[in-house]
Amino acid sequence: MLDERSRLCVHAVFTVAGCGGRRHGSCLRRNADGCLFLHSGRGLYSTKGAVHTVYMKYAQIDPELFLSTSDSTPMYQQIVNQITTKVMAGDWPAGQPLPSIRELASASRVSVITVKRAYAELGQAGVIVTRHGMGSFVADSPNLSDSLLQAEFTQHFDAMLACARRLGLSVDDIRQLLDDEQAHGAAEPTRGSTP
Amino acid sequence: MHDTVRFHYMDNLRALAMLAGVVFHAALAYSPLLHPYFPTADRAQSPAIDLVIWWLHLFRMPLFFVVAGFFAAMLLNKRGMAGLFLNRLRRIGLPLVIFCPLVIAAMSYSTLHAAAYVRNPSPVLLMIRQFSQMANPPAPPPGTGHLWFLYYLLFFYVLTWVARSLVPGKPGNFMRGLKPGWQLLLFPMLLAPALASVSAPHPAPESLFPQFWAFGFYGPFFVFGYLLSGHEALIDRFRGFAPWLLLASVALYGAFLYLLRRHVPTAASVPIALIEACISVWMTCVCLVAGRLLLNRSNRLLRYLSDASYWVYIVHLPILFVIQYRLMDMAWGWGAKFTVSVVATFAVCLLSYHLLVRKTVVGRLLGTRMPVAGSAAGA
Amino acid sequence: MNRSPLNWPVIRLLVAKDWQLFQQQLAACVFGGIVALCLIGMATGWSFYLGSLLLIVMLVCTSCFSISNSLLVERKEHTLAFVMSLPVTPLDYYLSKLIGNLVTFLVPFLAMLAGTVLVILYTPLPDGLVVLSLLIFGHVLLAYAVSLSVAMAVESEGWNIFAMIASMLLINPLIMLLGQIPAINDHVKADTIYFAPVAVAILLAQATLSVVVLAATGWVHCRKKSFY
Amino acid sequence: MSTAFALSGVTKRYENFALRDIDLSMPEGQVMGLVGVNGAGKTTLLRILGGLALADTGTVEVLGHDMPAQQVAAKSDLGFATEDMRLFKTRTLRWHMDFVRSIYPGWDEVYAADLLRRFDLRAEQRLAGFSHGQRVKALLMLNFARRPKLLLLDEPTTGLDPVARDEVLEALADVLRDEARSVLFSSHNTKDIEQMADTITFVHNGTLLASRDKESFLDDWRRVICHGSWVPDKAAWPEIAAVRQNGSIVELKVRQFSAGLLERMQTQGAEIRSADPMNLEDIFVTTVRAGGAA
Repeated sequence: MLDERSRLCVHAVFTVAGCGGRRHGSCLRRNADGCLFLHSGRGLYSTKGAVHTVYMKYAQIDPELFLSTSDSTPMYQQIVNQITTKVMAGDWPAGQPLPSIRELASASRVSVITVKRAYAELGQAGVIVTRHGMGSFVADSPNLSDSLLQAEFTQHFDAMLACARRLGLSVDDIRQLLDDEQAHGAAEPTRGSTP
Repeated sequence: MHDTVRFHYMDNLRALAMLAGVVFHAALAYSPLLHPYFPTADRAQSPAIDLVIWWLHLFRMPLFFVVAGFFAAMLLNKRGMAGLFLNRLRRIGLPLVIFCPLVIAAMSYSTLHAAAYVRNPSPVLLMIRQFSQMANPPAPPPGTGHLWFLYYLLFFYVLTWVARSLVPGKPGNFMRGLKPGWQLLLFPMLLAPALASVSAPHPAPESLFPQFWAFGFYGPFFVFGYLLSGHEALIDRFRGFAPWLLLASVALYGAFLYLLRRHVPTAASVPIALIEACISVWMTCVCLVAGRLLLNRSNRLLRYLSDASYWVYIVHLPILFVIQYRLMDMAWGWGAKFTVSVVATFAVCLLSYHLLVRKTVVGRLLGTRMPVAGSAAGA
Repeated sequence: MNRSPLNWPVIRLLVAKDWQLFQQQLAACVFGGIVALCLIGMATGWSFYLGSLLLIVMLVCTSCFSISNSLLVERKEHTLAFVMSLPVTPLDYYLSKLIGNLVTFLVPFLAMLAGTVLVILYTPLPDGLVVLSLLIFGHVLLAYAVSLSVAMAVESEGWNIFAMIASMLLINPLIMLLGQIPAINDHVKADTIYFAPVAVAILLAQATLSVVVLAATGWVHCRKKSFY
Repeated sequence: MSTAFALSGVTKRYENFALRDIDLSMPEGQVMGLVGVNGAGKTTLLRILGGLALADTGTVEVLGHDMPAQQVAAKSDLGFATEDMRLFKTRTLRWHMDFVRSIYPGWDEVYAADLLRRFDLRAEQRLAGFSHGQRVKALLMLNFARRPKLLLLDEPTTGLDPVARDEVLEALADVLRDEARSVLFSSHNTKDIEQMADTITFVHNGTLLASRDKESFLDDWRRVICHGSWVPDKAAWPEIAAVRQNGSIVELKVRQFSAGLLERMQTQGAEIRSADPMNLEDIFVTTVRAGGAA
């Protein structure tokens, strides 16, 4: 099954996991195979061959997210945002197995329950799917990034409308602003000052 | 156990020191110097004896304590403090407790018997005879007899632990680091106060209460041996000095004998103590150098003798007493008496070793081979 | 209250730990003891008295240091909480302290007792002294048991020091009291050992009291409500 | 799922302080944070769980073992560190490591060496020379390296410099990987607890004010700013824990937030300006001030 390139890839994955900081190190020392299973959704890929197929398709995920305690955004929301960003950016392709809840919690130093909640939200939003007993995966929808962008656009659009209402702008005023934006062209896209 | 194999010379030196003790004790009976103090002192005497034995006396036991310190450090390294204590209690403490009363009882029995029946008694026997005619004869104070060295060894092991617990840093490295010339000069200075506080030649510290001077004199030799362990190359540094040390010791011994004649036997004068200290240190070093050069080997005879030496030394004195009490009434010359007593004592001791000890529980108690080397034999 | 069996391996480790912590002071005391023996062995009047005094000081030092090191310091330095967080019951802890302290006390105590008796029997000293010596040693044992118990049961350092000093100092009134009892005093200078019924009774009382005090301490200790 | 510990009806009286009627339990695999002011009873609670103090009444079960009857079994799987616990001054850290290793078979020497490096500790140094932070880290290292099933930590990050605090939290996060291991830790640094804990327990004056899972806790509380002259009557609005008013601005701290609540407030004439989540410290202070259950 494994061609030469995949072998190299698998080797690289091991190497990455081996030198990817002391957190992974301590895990690997205990049981190198166990570490692989953690990353690839435990229980499902019980044979080594299957593990290899996973790695042939998906790169190793670094489970550490960059979270901040001084950010006023709730922790779970930060996780949701970052994972969404990763999926939108294509860092994590569709079907990619996610780190287990504990793995991500430990690496990012947040509580398990926070990650659970974030995964639940992500599941509801359709960003990830959770299969019972297998772990979570990036949702297998072909245009996931688009739908996420769509959702983000809707959110901003609604916020803009709400703001406009409070300013007392009419629909025509908004239309006018859009036309102005168009007229100035793409040269100065971030003019952004509201009257 | 390759490392223990290399220390045959230490084993052999120890055996030599022990066996020389038999000769030394036998010779005491014919020493004019010790005539008033030794129970088996004979009518036949020779100043030639004094000339030799006090020379031997100055470094025989120091050499023994160097070897003891050497093996103590080795054992400590190998088995730790608890291991050292356990092993030494079994090999030194138990034999002391068992044999000391037996040996002393045998000696006092034969001495009382001799006091009653010998026709040419020594001054000591005469005194005992007088005492025994008193209504309430004073009991002799309890002591350790010629096994005092076992008693002191036990103290030295305890003090080894004390020093390791209390002394910070590594003063041993400092002492090892000194130039050999300085070592040979400073070491005797260390011993002089202890020797100056006792009579010369120094007596055996037989009392149950330990003696300061014995710690001050034998202790440094034990420490010397302790520091040698693992640093045997230090001995080689003395090699070039050895012939000169031997010559100087002989010369100093002449001075020693000269001073001794005018000596009042309460405490040695400082010059005598210094001379004694120099001779004992230098001759011990000569013995170590010679032992490492000549005796670092083993064959069946050497091993047998080294195995037997512990037992021979423990039991030799009562046997020697019995023989010499018999000889007191013979009309032989000192040479014949001395030779017969030595040969007969060795014969009885070795025979008893072969028949009663070597392959019995007693042998196991004493260690068929002496302690550390025993593990080498086992390997 | 304690249904779990005694945890001997840990008790052994705790004793070994106390021993290691105590080792330096014990080594100093042993050294002092050997010096004292040498002084006695010099066989002159002043050195004999100095030596015997030093020997007794060393015995008292050993016992006080041992108690202080294993109990008082542990409480004062808050290492007790660390020890009690190990898998031990209060009874295990009590036993480890009892065993450790008794060993460090009883070994030199018995050695000195034996030495004293030997010296009395083998020297011109009147053998009748043996009884008086035994009574005095009995008092030292009792004083030690009381000090140990107070150290275990009472948390105040002041009381502990008081118990150690007071119980040892009571040796003087005891000697005076014994001097007032004809059945004991009359035989002190005799050359035969005579155990008067009073003497035997006092000895028995000392031994029993020591054991009772230690046992009661164990009982109290196991009913304590906090260990830190 | 089995419980890491369970307290029921636990009371412990001291001269000037009493822990009253504590009912608290924690499922295995969780991290629980104890929040309380100094003297609230956090340390006493931890000591009771650690077997260092006996409860006057009530039952205590730790890792399935009855305390104090089966304390040896419980303590074998327990890591315990309180703020006032000290190690032996005259000994080196190496000595302590050997001592702990000889008692606990689960000691992991490799992990211990790893922790030594991460905590920047020197094994051959005597404890007497350790700073407060080093001492705390040493104690935590001795506990972590034997991988206990339940860690009871009293103020593990108090008095540590920011870097050391970070290292300790990182080591604590290691524990999360194993779903059979639990942590109960107290801190008055609510940030640590907010970040790491699954469950949060408020202790005040010897009683439990609240003990709930963190997410729903944080979810339920909101700081609502409204505009208008309406000021709620606390009796009629049990969801509101605190009210402050300055002119036309009213600040409400709500303990049971819901969309319905906002609607009801709007019907009272309040113009809602914002409804933001609160941080744990704010929630705790409000709870204590309100003097009631959260």
